[in-house]
This record gives sequence, C-alpha cells and structure tokens, in this order.
Amino acid sequence: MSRFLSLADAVSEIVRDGDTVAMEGFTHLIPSVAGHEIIRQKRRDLTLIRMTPDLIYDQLVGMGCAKKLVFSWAGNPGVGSLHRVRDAIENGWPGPLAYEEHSHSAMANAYEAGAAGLPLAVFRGYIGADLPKVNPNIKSIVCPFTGEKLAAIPSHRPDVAVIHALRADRAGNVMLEGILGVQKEAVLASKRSIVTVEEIVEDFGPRNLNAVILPSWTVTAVVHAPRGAYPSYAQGYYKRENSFYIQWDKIARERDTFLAWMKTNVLEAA
Amino acid sequence: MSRFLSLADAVSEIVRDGDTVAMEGFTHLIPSVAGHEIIRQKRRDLTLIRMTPDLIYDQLVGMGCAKKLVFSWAGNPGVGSLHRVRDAIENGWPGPLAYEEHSHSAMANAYEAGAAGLPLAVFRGYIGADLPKVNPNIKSIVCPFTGEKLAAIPSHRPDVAVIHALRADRAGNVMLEGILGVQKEAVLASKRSIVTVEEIVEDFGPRNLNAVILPSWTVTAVVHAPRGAYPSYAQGYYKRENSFYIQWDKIARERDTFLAWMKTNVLEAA
Amino acid sequence: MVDYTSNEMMTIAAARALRNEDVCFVGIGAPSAASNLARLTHAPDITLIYESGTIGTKPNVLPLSIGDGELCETALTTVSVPEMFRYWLQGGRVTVGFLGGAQIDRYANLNTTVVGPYDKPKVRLPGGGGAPEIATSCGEIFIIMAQGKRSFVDKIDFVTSLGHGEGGDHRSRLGVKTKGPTRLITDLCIFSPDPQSKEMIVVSIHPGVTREQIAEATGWPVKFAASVEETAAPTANELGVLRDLHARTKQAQGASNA
Amino acid sequence: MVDYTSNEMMTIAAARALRNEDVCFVGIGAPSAASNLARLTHAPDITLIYESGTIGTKPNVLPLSIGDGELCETALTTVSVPEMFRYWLQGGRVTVGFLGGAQIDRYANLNTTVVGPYDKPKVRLPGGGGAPEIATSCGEIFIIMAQGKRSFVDKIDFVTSLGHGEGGDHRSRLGVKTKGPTRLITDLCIFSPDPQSKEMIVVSIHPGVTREQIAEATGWPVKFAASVEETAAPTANELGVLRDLHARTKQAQGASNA
Repeated sequence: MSRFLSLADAVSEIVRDGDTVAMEGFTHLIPSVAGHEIIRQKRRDLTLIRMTPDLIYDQLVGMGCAKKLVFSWAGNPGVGSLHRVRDAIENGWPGPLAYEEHSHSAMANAYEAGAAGLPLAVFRGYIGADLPKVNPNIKSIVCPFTGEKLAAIPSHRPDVAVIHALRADRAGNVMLEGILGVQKEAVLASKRSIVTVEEIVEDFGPRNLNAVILPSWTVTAVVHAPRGAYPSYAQGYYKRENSFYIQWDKIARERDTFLAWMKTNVLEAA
Repeated sequence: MSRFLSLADAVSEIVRDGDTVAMEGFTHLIPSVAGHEIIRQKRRDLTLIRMTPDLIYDQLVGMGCAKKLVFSWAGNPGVGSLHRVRDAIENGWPGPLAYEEHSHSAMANAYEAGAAGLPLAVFRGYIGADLPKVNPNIKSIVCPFTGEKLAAIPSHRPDVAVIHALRADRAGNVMLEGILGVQKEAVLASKRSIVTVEEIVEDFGPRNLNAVILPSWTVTAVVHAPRGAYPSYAQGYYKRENSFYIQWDKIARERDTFLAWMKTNVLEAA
Repeated sequence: MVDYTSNEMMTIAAARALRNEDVCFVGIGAPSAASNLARLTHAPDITLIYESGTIGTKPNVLPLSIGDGELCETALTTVSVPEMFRYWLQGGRVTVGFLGGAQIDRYANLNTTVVGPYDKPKVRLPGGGGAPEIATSCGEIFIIMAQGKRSFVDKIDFVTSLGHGEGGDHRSRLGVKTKGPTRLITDLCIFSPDPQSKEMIVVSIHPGVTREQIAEATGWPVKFAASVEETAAPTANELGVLRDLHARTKQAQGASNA
Repeated sequence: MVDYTSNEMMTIAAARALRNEDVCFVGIGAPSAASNLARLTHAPDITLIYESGTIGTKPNVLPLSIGDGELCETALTTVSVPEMFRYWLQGGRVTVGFLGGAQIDRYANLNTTVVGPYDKPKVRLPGGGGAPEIATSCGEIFIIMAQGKRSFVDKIDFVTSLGHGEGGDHRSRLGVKTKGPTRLITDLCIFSPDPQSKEMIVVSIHPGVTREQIAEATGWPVKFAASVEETAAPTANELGVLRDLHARTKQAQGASNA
C-alpha cells in the first residue's frame, strides 16, 4: 500500500545515494518539483535514466547529483541544447558524467520489459546505425523461427521511479490521463517509487473502465504537489510553460547564471 | 480506411477458404453473429486461432469450417466441455481437427508480438510443463545479458481478425471499453479485419484521452450488428446470457441436437 | 455448531489462508468463492485479479465466467489481456495464485490437459489456460480440489502446470524463484509440502474426517505431518457470508436474461 | 507572384509530397509545419502521429515539443510510448516518417549524435531519439534540411540513422524491407535517390536557385538527374495557410502562461 508522505520525507526515505533513478514524463507530467527536492537533499552518484533528460536532468546534472546518464534524446525540446548536460559530457563540469545512449524505441522497450519482469527487451532496431558500436549493452538475439536477428538490450529495473500524476484517491491509487509516456512502466519496473500528484480526491468517481490507474500497492509513496510538473504541464490543470523552456536556454548556458538561478529558485525555495 | 459493409458482404469479401482466422473477445464482445455468417457461407479449411474457443468455435468446428485449432483453453466457461471441439479431436467428427495448444500467456504474447510486427514472442513460461514436449512451436531463446532461458513462440499473424466492438463513428473508427481481451492486438496483427459493432454514432464525443480506439485505417470493414456478441455481452448494452451457456451444454452434447439447433438458429436465420 | 457441507468447509479453509495484503490471481469456481469470502470477512483490502484483466475487482455476485461484466464494473481498472499476463502476472506482482485440476500428484503437479496420451486422448480436457505461468509466477500457489482416487493419482498423464516437480529442490533447479504450491485444500483436509522432500503431506484434518478416509481418497500412500491439527469448523459468520454470496449469485444468474 | 522565403519553399515542397491517405510520423519543427500544412490544404484526411503517443492529431497551432497538450487534446486517441514504438512504428503502420539532422551524406545517412569522436565529442548533439527505428520502420522517409557545406558532408561523424547505407542494395542486404529516404527537401532543391546507386541526386530545383548555388552548398560532388524540374512556386493559398499557422502558433506560445 502506498503511503502519503511529504515531498521531503518521501525523497529522504526512498532515494538513496548511488541509486539508479528513473524520473519519467514524456513532455507531459515531468516530476519537476521532486527533482528539486532531490537536489536540495544533495543526493550523489545517481544513475539517472530518462528518455528525454529535459530541464529536470539538466538541473540534477548541473548540481552534481549524477554519475551516469542513460538516455535517448538529450535536448531542450524545440529550443536546442541542454547546456548543463553538454558541459558535463564535454568538459566534465561539475564532475565527470558517464553516459549510456539508446534510441527511444530501445528505452521504451526496456521499460516495458522491466515492467513485465523480463531481463531483456527484444525489438527490431538499430539496423545500420552506429550506436551498437559504442554501447556494449546493445546485443542481439536470433529468432528461432525465422532466423531474423533482432536487437536486445537489458530491461530497465531502476531502484526508484519518480513520476508526476494527475490525481490520487484516498486509498493511494494513482490516475494518469493524456500523454502517458512510459510512467506506468517505469513505476512497475522499479523497486520503489514516488508519485507526486496535482490533487488528492475522495475517490475517482465515474470513469472509463480502462482508465490508466496504478493501484496503491504498486506505489511506495504518494506526495501532494500541486503544479509539481511545472514548467511541464498537467492535462486539465495547467499548460506547458513553453516560454520558460526558451528562457532556460539562457539561464543554463553559463555556469554562474545557472548556479544563481538554482540558488534562488531551488535551494532557497523549499 | 475501413468501409461500412453488410455482414454478408464483409464475410464474403474478407474471409476465404483456407485462411487463418482469429475471432477474439475474452468472454466480453465475442463476435458471435460474424461466426454464424462464416458458417452460413460455408467457409472451409480455416485455421482458427482463439485463446478460449468458447461456443463460437464449438459451432464453427461442429459445422466443419475448421481444419486446425490454435488455442489455450477449450472449455465452456463455468459449465464444462466444448462437446463439438471434443468430438472433433477425440472422434474426428465431422472431420479431423488438427490442433496447436498454448498457454494463455503464450497466446496473449503471440498476439502482442504480432501487433508489434515481430516474428516471435518472448516470455517467461512453460517452465516444468509438458506442453513444449508436444508442441514443436514452443522453443526458447537465451538472454545474452543474464543467460536466462526464456520461452519463444511464433507471433500470431492471422490473415483475418474478426472482433465485435461497442461503437464505430461515421469515419469508421472503432471504440472498445471494458474487458478488452486481445482484440486490439488481433486486429493489428492481422492482414485484414472485420469489426462488428453494437452502434454507429456520429462521433465519439467527449471521452477519456486514452480511450481504446482502433483508427479507421487499421480496419478493413465495419459492420453494424446490434447484439452481435450474444450470448456473450457488450458492456453498457446487454448482459452475458449465462443461462444460454448452460443450455449449450445440452444442445451441443449430441450431434443431432447440435445440427438441429444450427439449422433453425443459424442456417435458416439469416 | 452449525451444519455445513464438506464443500463449504473446503471453500472456507481456502478463504482463511488469504491475508488482507494479498494480491490474488483468481480462477472461476471454488477459488472465486474463497477469495471473495475472504474479502467479505477477514481480508477487506485484499486485491483480486482475474485473468480477463480486471484489477481490484469487488464483485457482488460470483462470476460464471472469468470475464463477466460484474468483474469489470466493480474493478479499480481493467487492462488488456497481454498487459495482464506481462505486467501483472509475469511482472511478479501476484502473491497468491489459485489452481485446480483434473489430476494432481503428490508433488502437486497438475493436469488439466488430457486423460490418456496427448495425441490419442481418452478425455480431452479444456487445457492449461493461464495455469502454466500462474504456477511459476505467483509468490505461492493454493490448490483447491475435492479429493478422490481418480484425481489424486500416483502419476498424472500430463504436467499442465509445475508443482514441486520431482520434489526436493526441483523448482529451484529449473530456475523458478517462487514457492509453488504451499497449500492443497480439499474437502477432507489441508496438505502442505514437506520442507525437504516437498511431497504434499496432511497438516490439518477437517472436523469429523478420519485418516482412513483421507488415505482412501488418495492415489498414493498419503503421509501425515508429525503434528496434525484439526481444522476449525466454519463459523456461523463464515457460513452466512458464503451462503449469502451463493444465493445472490444464483438469483443474479437466473435473472441474467432480464 | 507572391514573395516567400526559402524556408517557406522548403516546408511547402515537403507538404506537397504528402498524400491524403498517408500515415505520417511527425517530428518537431519543419516536419510538423509541413505535415500540418498538408492536412490544412490538399490532404485533409492525413493521419498525423507524434512519438509522444498521439494518433490522428489535428493541432490548431504547431507544438513546441513533441508532447504538447494540444496534440493530445485534438487526437483521435493517445497511447503509451511503449505501445507507440511497438504497435504503431515497429508494427509497420506508418507510411511516411520525417527525419532531419545536423549532418547528412550523399546516401542520406544522418547524424544527430555527435560532432567529432563519440568518446571525445567536439559537439555533443541531442542524440537519435526515435530516428534509428523511424529510419527503418516507416514505408519511406522524407528528410527536410536547410542546405549547407557544414551539414551536407562527404562523411558524417556518426551514423545515427540509416539512409541508403553505402548505397546500392545495402538496405536490403541489412534485411530492411522499407524504402528509406525517397526525398530530401532543402531550401534550394529536392533530391531523390538514383534508382541504382541510391545516391541522392537533385530532381527539382526551387525557383530562382542555380545549380552552382546547390553545388556550393553540398559537401560532395552533387549530381543532377537527367531531367531536372523546376519546383512550382508556393501558391498564395499554401503561403496563406502556412503563415496563418505560424501566426496562430506564435500567439499561442506567447500566451501559454495564461
């Protein structure tokens, strides 16, 4: 059964130094405020998995929380680079950052396989591409029926998944709607999980019989965190702050403007 | 784009002698009237795939439409045997029936893999079970990361999928809700498809953003067939006629009562 | 003491074995009655999952099929069948799975496939359905079966689902990490695996049943634990709730044409 | 004739290549503008899919990201990202995929990963995202890229996604059954693969552009088809619809704080 915790307590109890952490949300429902709390609590040596590192991992990497990044597209969507991620990779600032790179298809399949309790994901991928030459975790299997060679990568089995969802009910069940990304899979693939939510409701009420719901017993902690996805968005609650993504390009471009912004808006803004 | 056809035209055009046909519906939304039309049109030598053959395949097998059955649980749910399927397997009446047997997990994975365009399904299954000894289509692969041996079976790629759904809109998009079974996967895994629906609506109107919908361009023909799942049910339209499942046991137990029932209720009831 | 049937005793003994925090993969028939009885008595928060995809279902009446509308309408949510088997069963999220069968051996291997040779069956049974993977994916397995020499046999004709295999550490030698059958609940008694040999041995005998009756109904030389308990008789509350459930079910099924 | 920019010409040329019956896997930027322009002009029934899971989306404004709420709210439905990549892309249901990149070679292999060596990057680019599998799973690939010697190079630093490989039958030797890049649409011209060598050759030149300008902007000795067409200039309607779309988008993004 999930427990209702404060954000500080949830991060303190569930995210540990050295953990492999998947903070997911595909443009929609990015767990931004949970990321800020991890930064405030100064977690170190995290292996951060995420399809699209986005601003949230730019901040975690820039603040020195990560030792490794596992990703498939590391940009500021529609804007340009993630300057802090690039600075870490290209210049080792604030510390060296190892990275393991996949395609979106591979990452999505690796979460799916993790949720399904399998050790590997099998898909048709990477044909003629160079990534298998530089990522030793990309291997293959041969179909025993057709002889076709298919790509195989290890499934994702993070220590912790952190996601943001629309609503929880009083029993701690969690509901998502809209762009779902890989969040359900990330939670089901992980040993522990934190779900921040926009709203806690008495019960979900009338709903589609196939509504996307994570039962309470699949989640470790539920945290009430309104606007917890900002500058990403929560369907039906608030819109994506596209202008902030554009501003971030300027904030993160230089180390000192980045650090100043983090100090004011994250470290001193608990 | 799907076309709206009469049931007779849809079956006549889309289901051919010798085809591999998957008529799915997991207790809910079983395409019963479509099955009757296939019987009336005297299709022969079909390879029939279905997780739970149920009454629909008992009728098709008993009327001599099938040469092979691919299945995972061949019973009358909560009642007992499928007498026509048993008579075919045990006594070769009305003709010999080859069969290929899997587990539910294997069948569900084989549809999923078919929808995903893969040649095989990989799952953790059949450990210590005898089915791999008698079904040569159950093989294995070895995970290149962990060395674990996992079950592998060919994906399902039927010629035709036949399903029953709740609603279609005027554009020929199809909506399901409730117990979904493997219907979406069966349609996506097949070359052609027939979808019978309870109702045709102008448009679907307000709905869950993740409603289960098969776009028009994934379906070959949509057929308006109210009560098309009876004695199975359509969520929100009518209930499962449990008493008919119990009656069927008596009807199908003997060849002559079965043939008489089919004559009156199917052959002469177009 | 209240009067009860041996079938009621079996269902109630199975219900008692379930815990409030269990996530239970339920089959039709006795498992469905037992797990809903548990939910309506000592385990109100138990999570019931049916293989049709319904998660956290709370049926008011027992389903005839694994996919009755009642299961879906009272569920927290319903997922597709591929998702059910991949994320929920294979994903290792189920703590207890129920199985039964036409034949069982002393290591609780089950046959629901065929009597006689596979290629020339004497009786063609429905087949495995979900059983082969339920048997290895769930944390533990409870088996409910009425006892008799035709079903409790020395050697089953076909291993539909793995119990303890040939006994001992056979499951772990096959790479299986789950416990397998921990209880076999019959109309006469309760079996549990011997910690070493994994043979199912009698650990509790239902009131009024003798060891001779049990031996008589078992197709192998049945063993008894060093200390065998007497199963507590059904309480008035257990019986009342179970009978109400069956009465509601009967009424609803008669009325399903409406 | 109406005035237009070379960028508008590029988008419009790409839009024209789309058919009403296409199922199109759209990326952010020029592909999104082109496919929505097609939808708002000659291809009203085109199906647009974004990798965030939105199927049959009809955005009123162009999204800044691949997962803007606008895409979901106007979609027929939205599926999870694993389902998108498994059932819809890998399932072979997409007829046209759009790609672009930082570098392209004469066989339309693309690099969006890194400039310089992979382990010691001069410039670390965002990476492949969906591209490696889009390149091989879609029926055909349209590439939109502004032309220039820094991006149209003799040899790309990293093959993020396969085009025609080393040319000739290389794709089919790799077991790939899809066509790969059939059009490369730039701000100067349109390339298509030579039927034999699969080298991308110029088949249509935008109005007012010279062969010299094209050669100048290409990092390999560019070839021209035996008969090269002149791309039809944008019509007033195409330009009007495209500019309206951009104007609505600009207004909406300014207002996204509201």
